[in-house]
Amino acid sequence: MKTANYIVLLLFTGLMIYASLGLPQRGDPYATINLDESPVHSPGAAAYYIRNAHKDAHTDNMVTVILADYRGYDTLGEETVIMTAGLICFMLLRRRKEEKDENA
Amino acid sequence: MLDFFIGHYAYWFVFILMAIGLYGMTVKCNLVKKLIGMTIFQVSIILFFVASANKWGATVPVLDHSAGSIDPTKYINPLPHTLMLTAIVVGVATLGVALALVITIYNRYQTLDETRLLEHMRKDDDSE
Amino acid sequence: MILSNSPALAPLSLLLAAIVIPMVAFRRRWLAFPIALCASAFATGISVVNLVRVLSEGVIHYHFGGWIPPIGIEYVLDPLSAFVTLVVNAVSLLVLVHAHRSVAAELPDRSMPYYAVVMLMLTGFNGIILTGDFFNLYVFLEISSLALYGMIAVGNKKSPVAAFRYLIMGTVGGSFYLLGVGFVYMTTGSLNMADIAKIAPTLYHQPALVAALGLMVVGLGIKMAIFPLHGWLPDAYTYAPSASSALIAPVGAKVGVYAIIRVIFYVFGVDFVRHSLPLTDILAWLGAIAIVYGSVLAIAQKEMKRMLAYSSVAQIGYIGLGIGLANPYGIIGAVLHVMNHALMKACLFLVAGNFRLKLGHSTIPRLDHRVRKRMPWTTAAFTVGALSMVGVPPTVGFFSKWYLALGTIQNGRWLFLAALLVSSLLNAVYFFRVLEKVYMKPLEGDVPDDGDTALAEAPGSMLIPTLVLGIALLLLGLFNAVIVTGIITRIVPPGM
Amino acid sequence: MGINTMTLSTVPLLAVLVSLLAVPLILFCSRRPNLREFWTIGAGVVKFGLVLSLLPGALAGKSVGIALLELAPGIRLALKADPFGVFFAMIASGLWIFTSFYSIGYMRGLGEHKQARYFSAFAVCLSATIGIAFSANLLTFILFYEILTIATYPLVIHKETPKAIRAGRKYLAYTLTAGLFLIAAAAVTWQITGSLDFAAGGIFKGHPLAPSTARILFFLFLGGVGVKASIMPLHSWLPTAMAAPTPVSALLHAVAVVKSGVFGVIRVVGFVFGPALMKEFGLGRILMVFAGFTIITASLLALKQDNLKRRLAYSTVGHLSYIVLGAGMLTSAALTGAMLHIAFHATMKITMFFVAGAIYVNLHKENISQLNGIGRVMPWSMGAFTVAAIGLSGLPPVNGFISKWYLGMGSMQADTLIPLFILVASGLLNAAYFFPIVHRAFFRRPAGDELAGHKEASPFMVVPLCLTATLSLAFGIYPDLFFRFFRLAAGVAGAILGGA
Amino acid sequence: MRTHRPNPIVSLVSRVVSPFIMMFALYVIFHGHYSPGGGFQGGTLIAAALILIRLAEGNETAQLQFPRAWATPLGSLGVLIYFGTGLAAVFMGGRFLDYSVLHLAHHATMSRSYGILLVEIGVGLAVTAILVSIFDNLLEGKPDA
Repeated sequence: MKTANYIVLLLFTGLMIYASLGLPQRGDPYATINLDESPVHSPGAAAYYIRNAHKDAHTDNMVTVILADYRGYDTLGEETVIMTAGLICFMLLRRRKEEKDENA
Repeated sequence: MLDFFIGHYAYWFVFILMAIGLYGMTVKCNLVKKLIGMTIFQVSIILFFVASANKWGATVPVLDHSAGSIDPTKYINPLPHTLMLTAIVVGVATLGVALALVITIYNRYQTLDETRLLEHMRKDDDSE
Repeated sequence: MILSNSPALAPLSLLLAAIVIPMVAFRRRWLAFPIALCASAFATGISVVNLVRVLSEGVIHYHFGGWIPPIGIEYVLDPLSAFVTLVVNAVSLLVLVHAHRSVAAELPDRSMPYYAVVMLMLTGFNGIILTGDFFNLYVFLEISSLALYGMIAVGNKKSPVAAFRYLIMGTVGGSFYLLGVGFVYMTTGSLNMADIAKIAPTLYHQPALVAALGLMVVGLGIKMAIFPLHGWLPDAYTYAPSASSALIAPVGAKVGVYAIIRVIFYVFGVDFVRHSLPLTDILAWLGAIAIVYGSVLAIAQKEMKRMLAYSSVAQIGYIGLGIGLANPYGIIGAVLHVMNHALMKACLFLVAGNFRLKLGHSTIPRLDHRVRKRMPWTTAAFTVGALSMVGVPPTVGFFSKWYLALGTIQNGRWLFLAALLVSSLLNAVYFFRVLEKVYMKPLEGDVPDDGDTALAEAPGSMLIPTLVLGIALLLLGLFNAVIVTGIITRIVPPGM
Repeated sequence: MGINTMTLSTVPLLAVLVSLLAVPLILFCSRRPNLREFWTIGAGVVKFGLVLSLLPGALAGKSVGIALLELAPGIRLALKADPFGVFFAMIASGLWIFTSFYSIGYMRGLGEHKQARYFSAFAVCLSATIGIAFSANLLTFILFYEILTIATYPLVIHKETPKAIRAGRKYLAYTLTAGLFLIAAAAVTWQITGSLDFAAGGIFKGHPLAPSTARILFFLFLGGVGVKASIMPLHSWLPTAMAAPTPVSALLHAVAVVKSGVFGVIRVVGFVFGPALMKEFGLGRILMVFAGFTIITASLLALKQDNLKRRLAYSTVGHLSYIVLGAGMLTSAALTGAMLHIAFHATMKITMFFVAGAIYVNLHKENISQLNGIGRVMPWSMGAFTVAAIGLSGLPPVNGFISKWYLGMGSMQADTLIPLFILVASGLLNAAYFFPIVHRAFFRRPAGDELAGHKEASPFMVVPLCLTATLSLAFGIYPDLFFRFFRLAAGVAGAILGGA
Repeated sequence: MRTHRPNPIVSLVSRVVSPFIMMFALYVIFHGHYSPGGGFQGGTLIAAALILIRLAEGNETAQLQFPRAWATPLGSLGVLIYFGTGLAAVFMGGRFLDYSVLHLAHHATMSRSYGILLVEIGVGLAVTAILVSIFDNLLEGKPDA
């Protein structure tokens, strides 16, 4: 069983490394992700953010702008995630004076 | 060849880290060790994204007014960082829930060893 | 204003409920359920509106913060997403009505956080279905997954272990998906699905993109519980409180199904998949194996919820098979079965819940003819659900099988056809086993009809949803052509 | 003929629904037996009336029907009363009335339990049978076929003894599998032709088929309808299912279920494949081989049964294959004979089952070896039995002779003599396993005085069985008597072959 | 934690340090527009300060500083601030989370900037409260067994 696990893991690593051969040069300013236009001429998001963050939201920190404005909905979702975690811990572990064990 | 290596080795380390994390999650029997593996796994993915954001000769994505006109090549790609902020929080949340579960499990079975847990559960199933 | 924002309103209303419940109901816990119910009902109404709008106006895009993609995040309402949201919300609404009593019975002092978590789960589902952005999908996937772990973990003594194992597998799945998103982003430079759908065809055989596809499908496959990745499902469904299993089983895995359909057929596209990986064939085979495997194991189970869990594995196999066939009939069958299976499983799990409330157990060997005398309507609903699972016309179960069969024949895959047909025999075996017990005197010796054969039917709040689902199984079966021609044929993806 | 070209009429729909509507009434009145039975009988009479009202049109060779909602894109839930359907519907609904009366006597005589469930399931079965008779396309046919399967199950397991439940399991295993075969076959048909509407001359008319495909498809269909038609080796559920109460055996295993099977066979032969195709690929011959084998084997097996109902069951198996044989020969006379045998075998066999049931209720005897001298106690019943026995052995003046005669003529037309020999041989065998019973009944002394003090069974049972017996005789003397069965059958045969 | 012995050094240091941590946290939140930082980072820091007191002073004292009962409602409040900002945009006739229509300032871009600030505050609040509540629950948590 364990050996099978190791083999699977090695296989996985190998495949990932093979896949990574297709990735663009790391740090290349002219890689696809950094261009102003994607191959099909839709605007490249990253470049757009860098250019327009200050113009759009009068905020120097691009990360903040993306986080809270351009992709604000993600951030809301992730607030929700952490709230979920809080509620679940509350639900699982909270101790109440009047609580009695119903299943144990 | 060399610059190809320089351009990709970071990813390879990430993948090795990932394999270590997966090893922890799949092979280890102790639930807490599984969680450690899980954390390593998530962190490796975060590193993967952050590594991809790099640009040679660029600076942090905070606008530098002294630089004058904005040149995208002068700032590293801010998007992966943003995404990873989210991913980090997700990881934290998952870890919190996982720890809550671990505590509950320990309180009920007085063990964190998966094989023994399964034995206990089977016993309960038979007793039912 | 409502109309212009309607695409986003379903998840937002549910989220609002999830936020408000802990604040309002922290002291007055009785408030939690009404709030949740209202939100769910509102979401259902909105999804009806959305469906109507889509069918009349065509695809609708909703840009959050007014940023056009790929700069910002968008919600995409096309027939597929509108249809699936409606199914998810409507079924969940019915189950929620049913859940009130069983929550009060099984989790008396946890109701407040429980309903909040339920709302969060539904938020996650709606978000996953509606979003047009890969990373946003990940976020909502995690919301729903966390909520699921919580809902499972509050069950009986063993449930935390089941939840923990689900958490480990689920996290692997989510992380795989995220890694896939990373590959996609680094090769295409975009996170927007429509955008990627345009870019991907220019990148056949780009190993990174192929890897991305594989990783995403594996990750989502874990959430969908397709055969080799189904390990978490039986324990989770069995040990969870009956309210949770009734809420999760019908729609939980379907969201993964939906995401896989999205990724394979709408983002990467059939051609890309055909050129790069034998992915559809693999899915079809796994589906066929899952059908047989799940049905066989279901026969071996004593506990009804566990039996239903394994039959879920089999039913998800049907859907996987339909997707894997990658022809119009297959897709129609798969999408139709998403709805049908949601209805059937909801009906059957509600029945199990009623048994648990009234008999205190849902163990098959302990059922006998007194059950029918005590709960005639519940058993009737169970009968309809069982016949539908077996695939007897005119129940819904027959028609999804019909389309899937047509799909297999169109591809000339006789083996898959055989798997489909054999599985419905196996279903017959394990459902008629229960029906015999419920409708007939026990074979060994006559049990005297003692006092508890008096009518003791489940309370209305639980009975009505059960019956509604039972009737829906028949009516939607008869009128399925309306759904198929009206909605599902319009979502057959491009390129097939 | 397509659904669109037929004249619209809701009568077929009503004929299907009427007994379905009776179900809630029956369940509702489960506390008041008389009212409950009234609903049953009423539904039966109304249904028969509706079917009769379709007779003239059928005789004129016209079809009426109605297309309801769409089941799947391009496939509607459509009912069409073509002559063949009317023919079958008339037999089923007509005999239902007798059976209802008989069941009342039987169930009350034995004080059976759960009579409400029994009668409602009965009604559903009838609806399904009429639906099968009138279904205009394959999917509708499958729909009612499956409903019939499911609705029969509660009747088979009615006694809820372990034996009955095992029988029920076997029954389900066989029939559900058959349903799956049928579904698969229908799906393939739809893929090839894009249509599932029954049409004289066959659905495949004008769709070239590879011989291998045609044969596979034919065997799929045969597996589907052959189980209910209990063609060997798919027959073994039928004798087991005799664990059911006798009226059930009578109606469902002499009329509704098995006859839906043979009805299906003829539908497949005549309206799905069409005579041309059958001949082209020699499918008819395959059918005849199976049928001939079944006839002989079943008759031989019947010889060694001591349990009366099991012997009747095996003789049923044999006689069903007469019909299949006729369908296989594909000549006008043979088809006419087959049709007639559907009707005539029903009248005769139902008489016999009634008698068996009467004996069981009256004397609690099931085995032939116990029937010594029973004729003196129950002269009417045994007289009727004798009539039926004569008929089933194919001797004049009972109607069995007529159908067999036409089958024989059919085999002449098909210029092969083998079917004829088979028929003659099985006739002898029939005589060999029926007349001993008659002989025991009338000419053997009863052992001891066990029969002393027993009288004829209750009129509820005796009257129906005498009526069916007289019916058999009447048809034997003048087959075209009441309902112009003969003309109808001939017309259908013509239609099937004319379509080729 | 339940058997807590007061230790003067630990308590003194933590009491002295935690206000500064909070101050820095507020800086991180409110200066997030002009330097790396923002709601999460700041919220986490505040949570760290609170948890530090909980560790050093034991629960009883810490409850005076930040009662456990507050945590869940406050967390929801934080999310509600974020959600409300988005919803306000809807009511002002924009898309969800479109701060430019909020008229927080004369200029749309400034309005966005303030909107971002508002959101970040909500994030900070939520993260603080929920991290503390998770800590408390893990610490106190005595499940039903």
